[in-house]
Order: sequence, then C-alpha cells, then structure tokens
Amino acid sequence: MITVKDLHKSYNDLHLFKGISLNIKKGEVVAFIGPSGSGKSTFLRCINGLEYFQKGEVVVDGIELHSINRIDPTKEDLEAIRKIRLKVGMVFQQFNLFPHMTVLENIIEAPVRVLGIDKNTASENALALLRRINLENKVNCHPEDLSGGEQQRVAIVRALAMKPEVMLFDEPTSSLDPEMVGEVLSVIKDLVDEGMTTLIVTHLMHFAREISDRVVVFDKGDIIETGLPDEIFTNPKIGRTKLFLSRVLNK
Amino acid sequence: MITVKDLHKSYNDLHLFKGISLNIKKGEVVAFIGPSGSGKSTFLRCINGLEYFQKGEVVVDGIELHSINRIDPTKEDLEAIRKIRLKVGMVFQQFNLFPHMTVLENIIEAPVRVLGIDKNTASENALALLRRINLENKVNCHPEDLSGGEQQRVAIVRALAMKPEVMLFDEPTSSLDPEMVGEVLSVIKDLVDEGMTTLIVTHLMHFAREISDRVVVFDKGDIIETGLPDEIFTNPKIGRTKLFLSRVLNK
Amino acid sequence: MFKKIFNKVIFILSLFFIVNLSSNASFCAEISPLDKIKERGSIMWGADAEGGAPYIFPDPKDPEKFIGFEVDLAEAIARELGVKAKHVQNAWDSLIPALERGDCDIAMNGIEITPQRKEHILFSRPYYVYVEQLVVRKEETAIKGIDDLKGKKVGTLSGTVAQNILEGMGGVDVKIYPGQVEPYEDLAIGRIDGVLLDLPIAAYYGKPNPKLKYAGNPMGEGLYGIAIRKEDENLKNKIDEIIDKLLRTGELKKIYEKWDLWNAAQEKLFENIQGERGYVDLEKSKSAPVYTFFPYLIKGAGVTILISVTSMALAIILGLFLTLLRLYGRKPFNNLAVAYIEIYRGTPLLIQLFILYYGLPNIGISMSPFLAAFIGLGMNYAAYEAELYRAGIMAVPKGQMEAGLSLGMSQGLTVQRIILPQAFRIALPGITNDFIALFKDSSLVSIIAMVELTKTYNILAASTLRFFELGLITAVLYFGMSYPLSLLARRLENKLKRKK
Amino acid sequence: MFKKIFNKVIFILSLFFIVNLSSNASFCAEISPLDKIKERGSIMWGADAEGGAPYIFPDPKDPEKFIGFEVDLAEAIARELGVKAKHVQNAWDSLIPALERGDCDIAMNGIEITPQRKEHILFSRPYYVYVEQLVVRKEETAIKGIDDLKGKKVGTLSGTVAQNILEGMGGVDVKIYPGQVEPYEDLAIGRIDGVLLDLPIAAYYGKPNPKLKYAGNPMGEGLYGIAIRKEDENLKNKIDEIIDKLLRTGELKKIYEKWDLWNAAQEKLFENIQGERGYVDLEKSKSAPVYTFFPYLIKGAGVTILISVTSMALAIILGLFLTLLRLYGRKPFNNLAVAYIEIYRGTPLLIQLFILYYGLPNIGISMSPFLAAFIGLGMNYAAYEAELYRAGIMAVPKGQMEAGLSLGMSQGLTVQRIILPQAFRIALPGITNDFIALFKDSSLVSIIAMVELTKTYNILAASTLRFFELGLITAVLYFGMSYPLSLLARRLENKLKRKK
Ligand SMILES: Nc1ncnc2c1ncn2[C@@H]1O[C@H](COP(=O)(O)OP(=O)(O)OP(=O)(O)O)[C@@H](O)[C@H]1O
Ligand SMILES: Nc1ncnc2c1ncn2[C@@H]1O[C@H](COP(=O)(O)OP(=O)(O)OP(=O)(O)O)[C@@H](O)[C@H]1O
Ligand SMILES: [Mg+2]
Ligand SMILES: [Mg+2]
Repeated sequence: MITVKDLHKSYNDLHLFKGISLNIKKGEVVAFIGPSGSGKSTFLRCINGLEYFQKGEVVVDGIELHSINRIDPTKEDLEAIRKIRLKVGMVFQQFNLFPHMTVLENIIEAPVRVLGIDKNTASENALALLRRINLENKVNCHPEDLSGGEQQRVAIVRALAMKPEVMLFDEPTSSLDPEMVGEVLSVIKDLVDEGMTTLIVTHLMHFAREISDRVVVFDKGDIIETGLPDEIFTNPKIGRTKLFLSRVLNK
Repeated sequence: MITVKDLHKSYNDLHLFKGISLNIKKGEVVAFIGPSGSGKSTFLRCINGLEYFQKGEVVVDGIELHSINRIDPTKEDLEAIRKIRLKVGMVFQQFNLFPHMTVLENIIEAPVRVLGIDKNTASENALALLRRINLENKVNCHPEDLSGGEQQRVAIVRALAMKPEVMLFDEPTSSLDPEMVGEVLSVIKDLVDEGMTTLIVTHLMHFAREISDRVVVFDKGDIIETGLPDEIFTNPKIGRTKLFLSRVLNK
Repeated sequence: MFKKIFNKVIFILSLFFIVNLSSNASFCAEISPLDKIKERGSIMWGADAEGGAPYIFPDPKDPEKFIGFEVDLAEAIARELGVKAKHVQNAWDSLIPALERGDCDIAMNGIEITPQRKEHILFSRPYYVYVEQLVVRKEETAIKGIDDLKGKKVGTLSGTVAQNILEGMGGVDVKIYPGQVEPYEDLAIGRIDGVLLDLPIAAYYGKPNPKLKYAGNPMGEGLYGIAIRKEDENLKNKIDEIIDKLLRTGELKKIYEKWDLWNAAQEKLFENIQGERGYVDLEKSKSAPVYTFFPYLIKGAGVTILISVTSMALAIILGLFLTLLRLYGRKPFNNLAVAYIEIYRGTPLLIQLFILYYGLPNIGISMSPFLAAFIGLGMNYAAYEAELYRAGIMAVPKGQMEAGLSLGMSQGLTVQRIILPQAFRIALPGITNDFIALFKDSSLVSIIAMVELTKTYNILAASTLRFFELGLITAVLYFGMSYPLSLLARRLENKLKRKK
Repeated sequence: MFKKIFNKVIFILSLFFIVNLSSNASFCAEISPLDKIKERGSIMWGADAEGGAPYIFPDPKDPEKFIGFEVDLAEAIARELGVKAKHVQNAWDSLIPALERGDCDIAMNGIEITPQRKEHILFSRPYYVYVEQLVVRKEETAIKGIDDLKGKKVGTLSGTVAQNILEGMGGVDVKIYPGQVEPYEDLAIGRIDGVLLDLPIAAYYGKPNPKLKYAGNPMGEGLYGIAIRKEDENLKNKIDEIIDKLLRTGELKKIYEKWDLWNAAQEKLFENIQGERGYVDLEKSKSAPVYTFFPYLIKGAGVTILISVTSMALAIILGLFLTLLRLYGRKPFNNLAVAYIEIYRGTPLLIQLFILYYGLPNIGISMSPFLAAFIGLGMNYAAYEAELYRAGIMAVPKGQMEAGLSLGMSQGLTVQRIILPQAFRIALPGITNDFIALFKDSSLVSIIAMVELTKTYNILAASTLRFFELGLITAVLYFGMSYPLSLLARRLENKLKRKK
C-alpha cells in the first residue's frame, strides 16, 4: 500500500532523514514511537505530500511521489499529490480546525464539496461519529469554544468522515483522558476491521502495543527498529530502543 | 496559598461551574484529572484571571479576585490580576509561544522586561533549563520550526523562567514521549522541592499518582472527589470516579 | 479649459475659511447705507475686470483705467447720486459674498436675477436682457428648438441660466461641462444631442464647427440686475429710481448703443416689470427653503454612490482575481499581476481616467462617462484591494491550507472555502478604508462630465450663493455615505469575529 | 484665484491624450511654409483673446471683432506679406503645441523668448520689451532691489520670467504661487519677504495694498518674439525683415504709441540684437539636453519625498496612538479615537489642508507651508493607518495576549512586545498601499505654495513646452519613488515572515 524508499529530507541546515525506507501493507496498523523531535510528524507529512523532500520516493497505492519540486510543481505532480490525499486522511498534532466553521461544518465540508455527498447524509454520518465520542451536544459550537480534548476529537472525526483508505494519526490522543482514549481506540479499531491502513504516532506505549500490527521506532531521523509489538516491547534488539523502553515502561 | 470559594462560571448558555470551592496549601502539588470537557482548563484560567467568572472568589496569597468585570475593570481589579499573575505561572494546553521570537527570546522576554533581570543572566538561566530537557540546539529556532513536543517543552521552560510561586500546568506532557515526560517530571520535582505550589492537569494517571500530594477529580464542571493519590487510585469513594478509573487503569 | 470646475471647487472651499483674506486685497471695508455713500462721496461697486469686454475691462489706451458699459452705467448712477463711482475688483464668483461682507455697496457685473440669489440680496430693476442659443448637429432634424429637447442629452456649463432653463423644463438629460469647448466636442462626436449656452459662446465655439448648426432662435431671456445688500432697502429704491430715469431720458439706451449692445429684446426693460420675470417662470419650483435643494443634492449623492459602489464592486472582484493570480498563479501570470498592481498603484488616477475617456476615442473606443468612471476607478482601486487581500491571506495560519489539502480538497477549493473567508475578516478594515477613500476620489470623475455630489454642490452653490448652508449639507451627505459604511463594516467585523 | 495650477495640471494631462480634440475647435489645419501662406492669401496667427488687453481682446464696439496691439502688428505683417491676417484662437498654454501641430503659421501673444522654447521653435527678432517689479513690505529697509534678495523668501507665479530670474540668481528661496493675489497676501502677513512679478500685476495687486511698497526700479527686461515652426526658416527670415522694416519706418513705434505702450525700454529693439539677450543671460545654465532639467525635477521629487515621508511618519505614529486608544483606552477616550477616525476619513483632505493653512491664520496660528502640509497629510492618513493597525491587531490570535499577561507582563508591555510586531507584519501591505497613495496625494499641497514634483513638472513643462519628455521623466520619477517602497516593503515582509 505504502512504500517509502530512500527518503532524504532536510530543514535548512538540519539534515533530518538520511535515506529511510519502509513498506506498509494494505490493512496494516503501524505505530510510530520514538523521542520527541525524532521526525515522526515529518515522516507522516512526507507521505501525504505536505512536506517537500530532497531525494527518494513515496508510493501510495501505486501513485508515485518523487522529490517534489515545491517551488514550481508540474500539473502531474499536483495531480498525483491530490490523488494521494484523497486516499490518505490525516489528523494533525495541532488539530488545524477551521475557526470560521462550526464543528458540523468542519466535518461535512470535505465530504460535501469533494466527494459530492448529499449534505443531509453527510450530516447524519457526522452526527453518528460525534455521538460515539460524546460530542453530539457541541455540533454547533465553533472550535475556539471547545476544550482541547474536544477539538482533538473533532479533528479525528473530520478526517474519518472522508472514509480514506489510509489514515495518518499524529498523536491523536494527546489531549484525551484515558477514558476517551478507549472510545477513540474503538472507533479506530472498527475502521481497521473495515480494512483501513493506519499509521499512528503515539507516546502511549500501551496504546501502541494494543492497537498495532507492527511498531516502528524512530530516533534522530532514522528508523532504528521495526517489529511486532510484542517483540519490540519485550525483547528489543537495538540498544537505543531498549534504553527508551526501559525508561518508559518502568512506570 | 490558593482559595477558591463558590465559583460560578458560564460560557454563554453553558453553565459550567455551579459553585465549586477548593483550598490549596503552599507547596502542595495537586493533580487535576477527569474527562475531557469537564472544566479543568477553565478552572486554571479562572485562577490567574484569564477567564471572567460570574460569581465567587479566588484568593491567591492574600490577593482577592472577585467576579471581575471584564468589560470595564477598575484600576484596582487590573492591579490585583497583575499581582496574581506575577506569582502564578501558566503553561497552556496550546502552548501559545510567540511566533516572532526565537526559543531563547521567548524564554527571556518576561524575566528581562518584567523582573528586570540582566539579559545575560536570563539567557544563562534559560540555557541551563533548556539543556536539562534536551533543547540546547534549538535555542535560535523559531517556534514554527519545532516539533510538537519541542514546542511544549519551550512553553514549560518559558513559564518556569519567571520563577513563580505557583505553577499551573495544563497537560504539560501531552505531546511528550514517555522518556521526556520523565525529564520534565524531574524538573518540576526540583521546583516542588524548592517549595513551589503546583497545579497540574493531566491525563497520565501514573504521572498524577507519582507527582501529586493530592488528586482532584473533575466531572461536568464539578469537583466530585479530592483525596490522596493512593486513596483515589486504589479506593475511590464516588461511583463516577470508580468508573473513570476502572476504565483507565485496566490498561 | 477645465479651469472652471477646479476654480469653483477651490473657491468654494476657500470661501469657508478665508473670507477675511481677500479683504486685504479689496479696496473698501465699510458698511454703508445710502447716507454713508453720500458722506463718503463715492459709491463702491464690485465687478470682475477679468470677466472682459464689454462689461468692464482695461482701457487699451490706459490699462490702469477700466472701461465698459457697466462702467458707464456705474458712473451714470454715481452722478445721479451726486457721488463718484469707485470700482472694487473681485473674482466674479465672490462678488456677492464680497457685497454681503460690505466690501462694496453694490455689485454689477452681468449678474442674472435669480430667485436663489434673491434669498440673500436685493436686486435693482433689470438693466439688461440677454439670450440663449441652442446648437445641434448639422444632420439633426428632430430638434428644431428647445421644446424638442425632452428625453435628449443636452450639454451646458454649470451655474448658467441655460442650466436653469434645461433643468426647469424637466425630462431633459442635462450634462454639465467644466469648460466651453467640451460640450461642442461631445456634441460633434455624438455623445450628446444639443448644447444650450449664451449666444456669444455658441457663436464662438459652436457656429464655426462645420458639423454643428443653430437650432431655433435665441430664447430664454435673462435679466441682469444690480445686487444690493438686503438691509439697504433705501439704496435699492434709489437705484431703481435712477435706472428708471436713465431709461426714460434715453441715457441707458445711449450707453448700450455706444457699446453696440442695443437690440429689440431691450424693449422689455420698459415694461413695468418688477425684476421677477424672464426665465424666472421656469424656476418657480425652486423657492426659498433649503429642503428644496435636497432632491438635487441627493441626486448628486446618488451618482456618487452609484459610481463608488459599482467601481468598488469591480475593484473587489478584479482585486481578488489579481491576488489569486499573484499568490497561486503560474509563472508568467503571477508576475503580470505584480506588474499590474505596481503600475496602477504607481500612476495617478487622473491620468488613468484621461486615457480612458479622452485618449481611447482616438483609437475608436468611445465610452460613456459612467462607463469610463466605473472602469477607471475600479481598475485603480483593484490594485490596492489586491494588496489588502494578500495581507489577509498571508495572515491565515498555514495549517489551515494544509488541513484543507489533506482532506483532499483542491487548492482552489481550499482557498475559496477555508482561506478567503478568514482573510476577508482580516482585510475588512482596510477595505472599508478604501471604500471611504473611493467616495471622495470619485469626485475626480467630474472632469469627464459626470455630475456627482461635489459637482452638484458646486453648481448649486454657484447659482444660489448659499455656500455655507449647502456646504454643510454636502459635508453631512458625504459623512452620511461613509459613516453607515463604517458602521456596516464594524457590524460585519463583529459578526465574523464571533464566528471565528 | 487657484485656477492656474489646476488649469495647468489638467491641461498638461489633456495634452498627452487629446491633442486631436482641439483641432475641431480651431479654424485651420494646414501645414504651410511661406509660399503656402501666399497661395492661401492669409497668414494664420495664433493668440488667446482671453488673455486680454492690450494684446488682443474683443472690440467693445463689435465683440465679434478683436483689437489690440498684436492685432495691429499681425495686420501690418500680413500687409507686408501681401496677404490677410487671420486670427486662430487657442488657450495661451497651448499656443506653441498648436503651432507645432500646424494649426497656425505663427504664434504671437506676449510669448517671451526663452532658450527652452527655442529648442522647439524659431523666434523672430523681438518686437517688444517688458519689465519686472519687486514689491516688499512698507517697513522693509533691508531690501532695496533684486540684489538684496539672497537668502530671502520671494514669491512669484509659475512659468513666469520673474521665476526664471529668481531661480537664475541662486540663493533665493523662491515660493511659487498659483494665483496673483496670494503672494501679496503672504507678503503682507510676513510669510515671505518680497514678490517679483510683471509690472502690471504689481501695479494692480501690490501697489494698492497699504502695507506694501515698490522696491527699486523695474528690471529684468524680457523680450516678446513671434513663434514660428522650426522648419519654416524662410518664414522667420521674412518676418525678421518685416519687423526690421516696421522698426525703421517707425510704424511699430506708432502702433505702440497708439496703445500707450511706448517707453524708453523699447529703444533696445533698435540694437542689433539677435533675440538671445535680455534675461537670457540669467538662464545660461539651462541649455538643451534633457538632463539639465534633472536637478529641478529631482529637487521637486525631493520635496515630494520629504513631505510624504515626514507625514507618513506622523501618520504611523499618530495612527498607532489612535489604535491603542481605540482598542485599549478607557471609556470616553476610546470613543474620541473612533470619532477622530470617522471624521478624518469622512472629510476631504483638501478641506483639511485649507483649514490648516488659510483658516487658522484667522485665529492667529500661522503655519509655514511645509508645516501645514506635514500636519495636514499626517493627520489625515493617521485615520487610515489606525484602521489598518486595528485589523492587524485583531488578526493576532488571542492566545498571544493571554500568554503575555500570564507571564506577568502588563497589557501595555504585551501589546508593545508581542502583539504589535505580529500585527505590523499583517498590516504591512496595507501600509505600503497608503504610503504610495500618499506620494500622489501629496501633490495637493501645491495649493498651499509648496513646489513638489507635480508642480515642478508643470512649471518646467509650461516654460519649455517639452510636455511629453518631461511628463515621461516625471512619471518615471513617481514610479521610481513608489516602486522601491514596494520592493522594500516586500523584503521587509519576507524577513518578518521568515521570523514568524
Ligand atoms: N470560550 C468558550 N465558549 C463556550 N464554551 C467553552 C469555551 N471554552 C470552553 N468551553 C466549554 O467548557 C467546557 C469545559 O472546557 P475546558 O476547556 O475547561 O475543559 P477541559 O476539562 O480542559 O477539557 P480537556 O481535557 O479536553 O482540555 C467544555 O465543554 C467546552 O466546550
Ligand atoms: N519547519 C521546520 N523547520 C526547521 N526544522 C524543523 C521544522 N519542522 C520540524 N523541524 C525539526 O525537525 C525535527 C523533527 O520534527 P518532527 O516534528 O518531525 O518531530 P516529531 O518526531 O514529530 O516530534 P514530537 O514528538 O515532538 O512531535 C525536530 O528537531 C524539529 O525541530
Ligand atoms: Mg510531532
Ligand atoms: Mg483543557
């Protein structure tokens, strides 16, 4: 489904990725863990073309993204990115809700405008999702009137409403209480059961272990280890992973 | 140190706090837990006068805040709020870093301008704190070039640099990997040892249990239970708390 | 050739504030009824020697002395009063204000007797009768006289009797021009259907043009009277007596014959008229109270609003297009947008209007004044709007664009649905600024024969002399246009803010 | 009284684009050397009958006929050529363009012989000598003549010989006025130290003022010549011959005596001069190539920049103050700021300038032109700036203010250090817009006797007739002022954006 090959990415003088590769199969759930600043968010952003990269290749469901020229992309480049984005949904670390729209409008905007779904149908779908995560009474609020956790949940629902084939979650539960994390988890699990490929950046190890088919460990812009969750958490191969997990799991 | 008496707070038609009271002693570390949207952030914002409340009283170190008239506050009102804010630091859920300043400038701005600390001294203090949380190589970056966790750490350091007597942390570790949580935790612990009163909103139960002297449980704008961490986590009195914790702790 | 309008705008402005200045340059400053004149031994009469022959003008034999039929008349009157005549120079436009201020005892300089003027001053019985001539295109057959003008476009100068006649008729589309050449030009190229002006002007500018011809006989007689301060009733009576005597003795006729000004129309002077006749009939509707001017001023304000609102609409749309081209357009086009913006911001609006209205006909594109004003103002302001939108768009956090894109929305759709609504809120105060500035800039279009509020004010003030009253009303009207706009903008702002 | 400048601005603009328009109104359109004149049987001579006596003006006995000494001279010349003289009417300003376009054969209407004009046309040998008179205040003792003017402020009209004389002297602070009254007014109230103008003007406006007196004798003789197209060399030679003959036979003297124009200065006509003498010596520095005008234009541009930059500085600071008052001020004051903004946005800048410069002296506050321009423009633009800042401030997320406040920073400090820098970045394109508009609006200050770029252009163009060349240079200069501003703003924007 997703193939990343020899990805190189620099921010000005910070050479972050020095050629990393990863294959993700359809329907797989992959958890990305690793210290803050190790490049997890950047990796997700490269996959849906929000971040320009200097070298390498990203292939999503057969559509190829090369080192896109962000300054003057060709028509085909733009078309390719657009196609990828239709397949790939993303939940941002900073939510990026639309401040001039209500919760409901935030959610139905893309389904109605892009997929051409009937407004009523879209609203019903949105309300169903909102109900599951306890937000049905906030449908007509504007984002600035919501608590942090509420905003995060709206951002998740907004991305899910597009029914993408791949979802990129960037710390989707950071502002959620554990109770709500469980709720969100079950929503995601349902989608996974429907065959959605899922990439999740998370700092909650138990969450990563529970939900994922595979765990990818980032450190300093490099993938230092990948493996089954049980393997990684019980028997990490790499010293750095061991160190990271030992500090984390002894709590 | 902090006394909240009969606090009433409404957002438009949402009557959130219907008269809540709380006493916090000097040097105490209090953790606030509870579901998303239950009013934890609002409670902290009322304490340092960012949020106007309709009825009640907040007393911080002898300085009283009444139901402040936000539309046309008197000179004394403004003076009282100002004094409280000098004693009370806050780390926001959304960070609110200053985008036009570098990391270092963000941190030394208030100490230099408000406390009149020499610029060099302030920079050294800032660098010392940054080094502890692994950010010394980002001092000259602007906030938008930082990862989510990096931004959060800068926000914490910025508040701590003012050496307040009371700190309000609104989910200070939401974007941090567990490793970094430990680091931040130890920074906070040091300050607690120096006698700083600390109020922390958190969704990490183990974090709450480890750091706090007391745990306050919010639900739907009400304080449903307060008690020692061990008591609360092992033997909660209220059914709602039990429910909340049972879902949370069985992970 | 455009000096007239500017002259008037400026003069009227100056009237408000520098009334006292000109007194240094004038030669008398006493307030004096009939007795004072005798005591002083001279009657001060105001006239503008620049107005020219045959009224009053420098004697070629001795340029420091003035001659003219009005000089002769003034001397005859003075003689009858037993005093000497002393000329006081004043710009024509300011003769009556100068009279009212007491700079002179009477004003006599081809001043028509109009009801508006009679609000402020007394007039002696008329001392001369003059006429108007209609000019049309040579091939014109439908217009044989002034009665055929209903529904036609007819040009004239501002503040003239001809204008009053045309407006008094009703149903005529009157075009006010700043200078004497343009109406005949526009007539020749077909922009208007006729020109009504004083016979001498028609003779000079209209007659020689091979494309034009006279239509009908001269008509719309007007009467010249001597202006006297309201309170100097006894002076007026005395002067009426004198004119009567000069008429009866034939001395007045002799003066006019000397200056070759006698004609059949002058016989009217002998009729027992009280000075109210002549074209005054046409003006019955315009009577004293200020509110009678409201329709005219409000019509002017309406044109101002029409021009401003339509060109602002153009500016907003074209500006938006320019911004989008600049920010999201492909290579050569975004630079074209930048060039457009820099050039249109960098060149004066006046030049742009001139090119549109007077330049383009040279290459065969002839626009109506309204179209030229609309396009000229709109294209100019579009450049300014474009920059304001850009500022608004840049202020929207870039996460918003990313969020839209990663929902699969195209860039265009994201801009339309996500970026622009937020940018608009930010740009709104600047847009309001420009809209208000546009209300005032729109007065520039009077150079292309549009009569908007400023022009209407000038015209009314020049013919009624109620500079201050009308000026106040005009100022209130302008403010009344811009302030609701401010309020509206503020409300919109608040609404958008609440929705943020 | 202000008609002159506007007249010129407008005329010059119109020249660019409607050259062909006036040909309909003029009476001939053939290009003809000496032979053609004879063939046609008449010599077409251009003159402006509006200019007045004693040059050419309507005959009081028959207003359709023109008389004047130049009419007599034209007829004498025509008679010598064996043809008839035919007058072609043209506004004075456009006589030479009309000549060049072939609307007439010669132009003769008090046209001074200047080197600039000689770039474009030929001049016959001079046919008249005229003089300039200096006027000072009655109590003035230091200035006894033109030589005492160094370091003094001296008023004159634009495009006159007097101006050339004053500027040719160097070290004199020359103030250019739009009309003939104002320089003497300003002289009387002490704003300037002297006025140099043609003797007739001085006699009319200066002499009668009890506060003023003549200083020294008339001086700075100028020469009138007949203008002839460059290519009509043989016509020029023929006319020189004729003037020579008229001088020798005494016929010219007879004409001048008839019009009372003969005086001692005319003896100079008999000297074997070639037409280059007179004040021409003072003008040696101004020779043909365009770059010789650069210093003048650049000085004008300098004044434009000085006014624009200083008033923009005032606008920025005052605007900031108004915004802060509006957003963070206590009860009555914030409303005052709103009122200021609405009123200053709602009223025309021209009125504001007039109040400042011509209105305030009535209550004893007399400002220099520069001060009035600075304050007037600055206060007007401050209202617009205030709204732009407000827009910028409102666009900063409210979390920024909260973060500042909860760090213990006072509201003022937070605004200063946190809010304003971010707001400025957002408001910058709008501020650039206004700055560029200010460059153009600053040309309005020429009504209060400031000579900035537009005015300089008008003056130079009127005296050299190189409308198009100079117009192009002026346009480039304006663009050269606004474009770097745009670039600078863009760079600043990028810098601030990177720092965001
Ligand atoms: N400005 C506002 N206007 C209206 N309602 C608001 C506003 N701010 C917060 N609320 C509502 O008040 C309630 C409490 O919000 P608060 O931010 O205090 O919750 P919280 O406990 O911090 O939640 P979280 O853990 O998700 O951050 C929420 O239901 C929220 O929707
Ligand atoms: N726009 C940018 N310009 C320069 N450096 C950047 C930029 N964005 C991110 N970085 C740097 O790149 C590195 C990786 O950032 P990234 O956001 O991918 O980290 P992350 O793994 O998501 O961390 P976190 O868990 O804290 O969110 C960080 O060191 C960050 O400072
Ligand atoms: Mg991240
Ligand atoms: Mg919260």
